[in-house]
Amino acid sequence: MSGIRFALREGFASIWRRRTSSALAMTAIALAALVLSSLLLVTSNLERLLSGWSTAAEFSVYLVDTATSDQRGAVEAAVDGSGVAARREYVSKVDALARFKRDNAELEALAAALQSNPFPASVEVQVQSEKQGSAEVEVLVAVLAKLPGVADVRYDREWIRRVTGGLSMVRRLGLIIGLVMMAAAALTVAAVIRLAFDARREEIRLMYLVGAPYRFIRGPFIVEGLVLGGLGAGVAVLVLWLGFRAAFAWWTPTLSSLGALEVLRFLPVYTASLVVVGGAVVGAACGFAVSRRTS
Amino acid sequence: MSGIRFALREGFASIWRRRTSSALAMTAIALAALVLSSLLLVTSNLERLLSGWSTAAEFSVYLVDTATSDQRGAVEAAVDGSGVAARREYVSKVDALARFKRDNAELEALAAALQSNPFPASVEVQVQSEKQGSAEVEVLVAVLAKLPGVADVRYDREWIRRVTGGLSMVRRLGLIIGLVMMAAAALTVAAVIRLAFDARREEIRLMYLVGAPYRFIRGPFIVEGLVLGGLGAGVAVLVLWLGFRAAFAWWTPTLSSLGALEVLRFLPVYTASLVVVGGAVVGAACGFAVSRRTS
Amino acid sequence: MSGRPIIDISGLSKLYARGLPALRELTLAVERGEFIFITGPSGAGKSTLLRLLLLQDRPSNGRIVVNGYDLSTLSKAQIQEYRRGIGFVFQDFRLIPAKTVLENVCFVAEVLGMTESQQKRRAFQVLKSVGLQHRMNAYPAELSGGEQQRVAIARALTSDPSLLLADEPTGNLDPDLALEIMNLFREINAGGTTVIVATHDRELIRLVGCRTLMLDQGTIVEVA
Amino acid sequence: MSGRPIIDISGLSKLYARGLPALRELTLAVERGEFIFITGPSGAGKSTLLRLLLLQDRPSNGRIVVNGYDLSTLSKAQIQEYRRGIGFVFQDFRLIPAKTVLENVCFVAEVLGMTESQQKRRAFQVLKSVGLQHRMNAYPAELSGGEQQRVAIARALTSDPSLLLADEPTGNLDPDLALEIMNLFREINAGGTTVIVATHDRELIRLVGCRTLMLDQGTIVEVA
Ligand SMILES: Nc1ncnc2c1ncn2[C@@H]1O[C@H](COP(=O)(O)OP(=O)(O)OP(=O)(O)O)[C@@H](O)[C@H]1O
Ligand SMILES: Nc1ncnc2c1ncn2[C@@H]1O[C@H](COP(=O)(O)OP(=O)(O)OP(=O)(O)O)[C@@H](O)[C@H]1O
Ligand SMILES: [Mg+2]
Ligand SMILES: [Mg+2]
Repeated sequence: MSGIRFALREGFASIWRRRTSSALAMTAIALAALVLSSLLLVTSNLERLLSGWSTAAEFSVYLVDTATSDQRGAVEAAVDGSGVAARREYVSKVDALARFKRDNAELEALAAALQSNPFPASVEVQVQSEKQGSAEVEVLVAVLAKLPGVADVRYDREWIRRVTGGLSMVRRLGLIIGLVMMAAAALTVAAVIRLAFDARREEIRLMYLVGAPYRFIRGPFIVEGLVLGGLGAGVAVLVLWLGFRAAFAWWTPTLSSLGALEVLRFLPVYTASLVVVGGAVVGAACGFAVSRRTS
Repeated sequence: MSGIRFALREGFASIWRRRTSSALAMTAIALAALVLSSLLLVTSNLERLLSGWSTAAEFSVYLVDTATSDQRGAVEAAVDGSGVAARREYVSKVDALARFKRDNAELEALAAALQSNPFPASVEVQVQSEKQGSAEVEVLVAVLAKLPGVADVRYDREWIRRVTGGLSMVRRLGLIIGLVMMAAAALTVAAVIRLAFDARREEIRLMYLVGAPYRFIRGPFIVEGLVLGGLGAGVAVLVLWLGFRAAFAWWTPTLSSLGALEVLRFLPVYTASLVVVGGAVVGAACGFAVSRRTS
Repeated sequence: MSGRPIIDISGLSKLYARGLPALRELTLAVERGEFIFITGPSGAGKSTLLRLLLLQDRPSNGRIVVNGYDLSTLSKAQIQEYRRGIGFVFQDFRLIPAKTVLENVCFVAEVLGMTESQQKRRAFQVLKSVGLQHRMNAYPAELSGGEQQRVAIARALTSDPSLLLADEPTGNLDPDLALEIMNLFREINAGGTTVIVATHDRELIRLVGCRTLMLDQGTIVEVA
Repeated sequence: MSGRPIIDISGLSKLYARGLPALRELTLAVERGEFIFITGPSGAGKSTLLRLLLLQDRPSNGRIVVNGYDLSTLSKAQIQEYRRGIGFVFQDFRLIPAKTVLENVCFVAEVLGMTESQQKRRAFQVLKSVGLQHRMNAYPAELSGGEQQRVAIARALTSDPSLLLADEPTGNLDPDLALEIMNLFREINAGGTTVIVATHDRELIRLVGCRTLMLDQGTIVEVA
């Protein structure tokens, strides 16, 4: 009990006594944490953005002009029963023509020249993002192609391949860089705290020699490391949040035109706290390590 | 002269003598430099990628079916004379039909049913990336629309707006974050070198008291800061390069499917050297600063 | 003076990595409540002997028994406890530069579990006994050499130790002050504390007049 | 002894931020080639006086003229040059812990512009004169208190200074060794070097028998 009070008092007193050194250490730690947390912020948002794009992955089941509504019902039932569809929509021949006219305005002449409607009706299926590129989808497509009344099934494999490939790359890269950065940030925190304590080896040695119990010697250093690490990481998260808000306010038009306005989000509270707690833990561990017997 | 020899010898000896401390300092510096240089790498590549996309920004000048080849020549001359086009291509009616068939395979029936070719001929113009969205382009489009034989001029304003918006955002964000990171990295280097030297204030004080000339006192510290800073930054660039090569080898298929394989490039030698020299300069400045009179 | 000795040293040797042995086959018994001087030329091994008694270093050979405990068998926590029972004046003072004189002394009192007011009272008391109560709030760097040495002495007395080891405690004091400090040590000794003082000051030894061990090149060459 | 004094101090006062004045209106002239002891109780101002002579600190008042130069008028570069002409033994040694004994001494020789072989020769010579040539490659932490003090003395002699200031240079030495060191100082003094030694050791002063200034509370109370 008295050990804890002592550690807190001495730890804070020592931070204050050596405030320049403490401030320098905290700044360096904050920068390491800032880098780590911005990385987390960027990858998490990039992932969300990409997975938003990839929900565009869909395929169309074209029906023959003679398809009955039972046959169409069977197609829709097959889609619903497969469990891979996020959404499906029936596009009639009339809708298809209207869409063609809208998308190809330069072909007015052509459209006007049409005597009959050459566009087939279709059922458009949007694949759930987590099922994209999976074997289940391939099976469904194969099944649908064989159903009566179905002329053809097409989906843009290329698009799916690109987006899912990009997504998994972002995920893997994010994971790797994230781990490297986490190790790097921890190492920086450790290095800085170790350097900040280097000048005090004599002091630690003396504390051992006057018979101070271990908790008296190590406690203040643990507190000091904890505070420096936690405060540094906290400052980093705060700065990142301010930067995020500022960027948001600044680039609202651009972001909204990119369709990113609703997707971009700050780090969840859980992750942010993890960064702060991580800083504190690494700091405390360093404080513990530097205060071990030195003679 | 003897001052420089002394500084070099003492600086290196001191780094070696305190190798743990030096290694820690160098590690922390390397991390700061690594972060800065990865940021440079990412933004420069992202910019190149985006500006690659934005060269897709183009418009089409549709010709009436009765346009003469003189009229077509006038259009092409206007395009060439404007100085905003990166490339232009004539697409004949036949080409246009072929392209329609290729892009809309599901409309085979429709294409086959056509008695005459309803697609107009056109001149497709690709706008130079740095002119995109500029007033010059708008003027050219207005001029072209009024030329005899021209039916219509269309270009995808939306796409241009998005890409150029995204590009300028990346540039501005990159600049701001880059400056912040540069300051941060410099601050970290300074903090770390200052902390690494903190334990040696007594030594500096003594050197002054035995009457050592300034160049004897400050020289070794400048060398030490220079070496630690430069080496740290050098290690960072090396690590980044290795990581870049590894990522490249790993994700070749994904990258190529994203069309990024030819666009991605490592930092130019100039920038990489700038990072290393910057680290060395900041380190030397810190060594200079910490060795000033301390009593 | 009778019964089991408080310190029982037998066959004690200390060899450092380079150089000659600092202590050679030293054997010595100190009775509870004794006052002993250790003297001898520079480099004779006085500090080494005291350092080994504080467990600041380990013997290369031989045994040190204090209060019936063999020092080599103590656990880490026991070593700290053992040290709390010792007052040690370091030859190079070893004050904490970032703490004031008062804080340097209070720290030891706090380690012993005293309350804050007890700490202050005790610190003031010992600082007064070495004549430094008026410099309480100064930092070590703001003190003269002799003043720093007296703070180191005050700190060693704070815990009211049962064993006081002082390594050249008067090297920076004028003769009058040195004698005063020795009288202080005698007083403490009269209270039952065993005192061992390493010193070069023959005049001081003569004035105090106690059992004196003369070390040379790591062995006891004379007992007076 | 005649002509202009090498050191001419007049009305010298030093007040630290807190506490009483360390020096009060001190006036003193030292002839070229003199050997002077400064003595006085702990905290009398001996170290302060020597520190002011090294320009380690600035006077609050008064003037110090050395070799005809008013110390307060020297530029930064001149101060360093002036210091190179002084040998100083610090009361707390101030050895560089990361350098060996030899390197600690060579460093000073190098600052004077000696070549590497000259440095080594000179360093060996001064270390031998204090009896430490066999500990040349040890680090300060591996030396006894007296050995460290002797390295500090050796370092001060390296530059063959025209003015030698020694602050309590024998506090950690046994009387025989202390006398040996004083004889070394006398020898150097005979070569023309002005020597000022601050010490508490009355016995030593008696044996050497020189002009002695007694300081107390910042003023000269006695000249013998
Ligand atoms: N850490 C060490 N490494 C190597 N040798 C050492 C170490 N510490 C002490 N020595 C050597 O051991 C010998 C005895 O040293 P010690 O400090 O015990 O002497 P001392 O009697 O206290 O001398 P002094 O009166 O000068 O303080 C000396 O020769 C010293 O150089
Ligand atoms: N930096 C400082 N700040 C405040 N007071 C100081 C400082 N340095 C010295 N003093 C005070 O000035 C007075 C004279 O100190 P000085 O070191 O000159 O004494 P001294 O004669 O050398 O004593 P000793 O024999 O103990 O070494 C002392 O009372 C001391 O506490
Ligand atoms: Mg000793
Ligand atoms: Mg003094």
